[in-house]
Amino acid sequence: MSAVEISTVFTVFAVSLGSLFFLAGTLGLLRLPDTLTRLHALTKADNLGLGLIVLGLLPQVSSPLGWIGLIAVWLLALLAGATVGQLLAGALRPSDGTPPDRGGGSA
Amino acid sequence: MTEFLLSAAAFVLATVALGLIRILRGPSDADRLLAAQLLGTGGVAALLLLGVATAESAIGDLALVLTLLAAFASVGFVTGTVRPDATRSPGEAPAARAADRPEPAGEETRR
Amino acid sequence: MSLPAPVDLGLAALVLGLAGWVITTSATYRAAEGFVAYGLVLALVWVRLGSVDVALTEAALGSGLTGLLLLRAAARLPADDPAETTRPGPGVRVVAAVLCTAVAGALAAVVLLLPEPAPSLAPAVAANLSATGVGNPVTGVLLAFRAVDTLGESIVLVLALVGLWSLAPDDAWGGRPGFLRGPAAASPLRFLAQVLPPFGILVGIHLLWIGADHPGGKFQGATVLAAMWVLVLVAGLRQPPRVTSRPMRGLAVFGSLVFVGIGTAGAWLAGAFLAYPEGLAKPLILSIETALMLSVAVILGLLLAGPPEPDDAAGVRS
Amino acid sequence: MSDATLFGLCGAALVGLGLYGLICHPGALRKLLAFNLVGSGVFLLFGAVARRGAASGFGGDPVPQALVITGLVVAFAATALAVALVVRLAQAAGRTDLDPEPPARSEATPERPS
Repeated sequence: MSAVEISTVFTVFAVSLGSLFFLAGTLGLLRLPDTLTRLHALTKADNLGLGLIVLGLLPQVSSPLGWIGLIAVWLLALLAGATVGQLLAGALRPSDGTPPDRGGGSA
Repeated sequence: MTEFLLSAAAFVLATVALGLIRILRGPSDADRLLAAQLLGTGGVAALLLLGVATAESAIGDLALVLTLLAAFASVGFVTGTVRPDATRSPGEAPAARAADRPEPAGEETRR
Repeated sequence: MSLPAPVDLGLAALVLGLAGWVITTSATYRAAEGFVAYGLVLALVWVRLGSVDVALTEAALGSGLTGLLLLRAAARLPADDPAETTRPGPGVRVVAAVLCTAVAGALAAVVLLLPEPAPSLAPAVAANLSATGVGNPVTGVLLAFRAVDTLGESIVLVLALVGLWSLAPDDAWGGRPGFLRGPAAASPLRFLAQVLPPFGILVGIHLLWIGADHPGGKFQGATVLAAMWVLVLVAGLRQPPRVTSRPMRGLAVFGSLVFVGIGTAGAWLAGAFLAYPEGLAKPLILSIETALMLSVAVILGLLLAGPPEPDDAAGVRS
Repeated sequence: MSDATLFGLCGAALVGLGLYGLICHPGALRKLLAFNLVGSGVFLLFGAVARRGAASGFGGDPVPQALVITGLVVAFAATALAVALVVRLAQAAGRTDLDPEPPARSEATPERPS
């Protein structure tokens, strides 16, 4: 197999796997029973899904600037995703374990 | 390859769009926000795929901006309400704030 | 370069579905959450319409900053607001629905009956773009061909800030903007506000720099910069400046002043207000863009920070 | 149907939906959200016109695109000003509907717990 073929196979594999993680995350978001577990499924899925897609795209980009951009997107997404996960989990942790309703008015 | 990347972008987009059902069902506002968060990450992934497939670097920049600002809705959510029981993590009492940032009361204000 | 058409259909359905949610849901807070997702999808729609410049603006402003603004505003509303539950009677709703359908139908007819071939100024822009020295046609339009619009816009932003500040009660004047101050932020948020801004500033400058030749520009860059500032303020790492602070006010009007100055010099050197002397167009455009980016970033941040509040109220308010 | 026509029709529908919300919601913040929907619908109409005007190697007519960017920034400034007005109204009156008759709870203190 030539280098081009190997990189193609790698891209197809990693991008497909990443897409599947997005599917898993969505299913988790829809099917899991409470907000904290849904948060768990979501953060795992989108970090891994985006990471695998970025990994798969790297061989398809030729410029170093393109690599930096792709990796920066992933690192920033990791940072933001982890922080938001912490923040939401913190906001969701009242004493009785029920998610607070912020809707105001008719809930 | 281009075809594959484009269909992967469409697949990811369709998947996270499905997650928006959470916006309809709730039950809590945090759940709705999670759906929006997933839409943001999925949108970034789809844009990266689209950007590489079309070799347009500007779409990568758009993905970067979306990533930078994706957290803002959640930040607005977490900081928006005063619910001492819910919004603050343990160990950070309301009094901590006054200690953190002493307010120079009345100085230079009334004119 | 197009995805299969189903993607467009899906995006259109998503936009309409989310808009329907924003209109029909019962609680204001939920409508605001829907609006965040709506802004995200709209940014993707603009990519599909071939306009990455607009998509960048929509992603940063329409979804990011507006989302923060609306969610925090919705959380500040009184919980027992009668406006939250009262609705007009069925008669009014039916009449409104008929009326709005008629308006939408008329607009749809206009869309379907748009002239063929479509009128376009793109050839005129392409023919004259080289005179400006910039390669991004949208930047060329914003800063050369329709520069007067952009100048007006920068002044509108200053006026909006003046309007916002004038909402403060008398005893609050001279205080610090109050919307973004709140209880002590959780430590993950403070961490984010320490780590993210350096990257954000880099991206903002990058957007300004490439805006000359590729999608991007001062508004997009300024929005990212403003977002980073807002993050620092929300996390409580810094206090917003007092509204009486002269350096800050100076920075807010700096861009407009530079723009007017260069425009007036154009009347003298190049024969018309806002005309650029030959050969100097690109450096002048870049100077205006840089000055405007700083001012727009400051103004956007201050608009989000809200009117001033008396010092003693801080810490009690959300 | 081209993508320009599709999203143009989408913009027309958004204007209609937003107008409906503007009429049928008494709350000022809801009206503001609805008004933003009208605004984005109008911008999409511009986007359709810009897309149809693609020529000379550009993906769309840059003039309407530049107008939309200007419009988005001005719309944000107007929204921020309006939000501040709504918050001020809520502080002063304890309610956000625009009913002209004096609200029953006009003595509500501006310092509310949430």
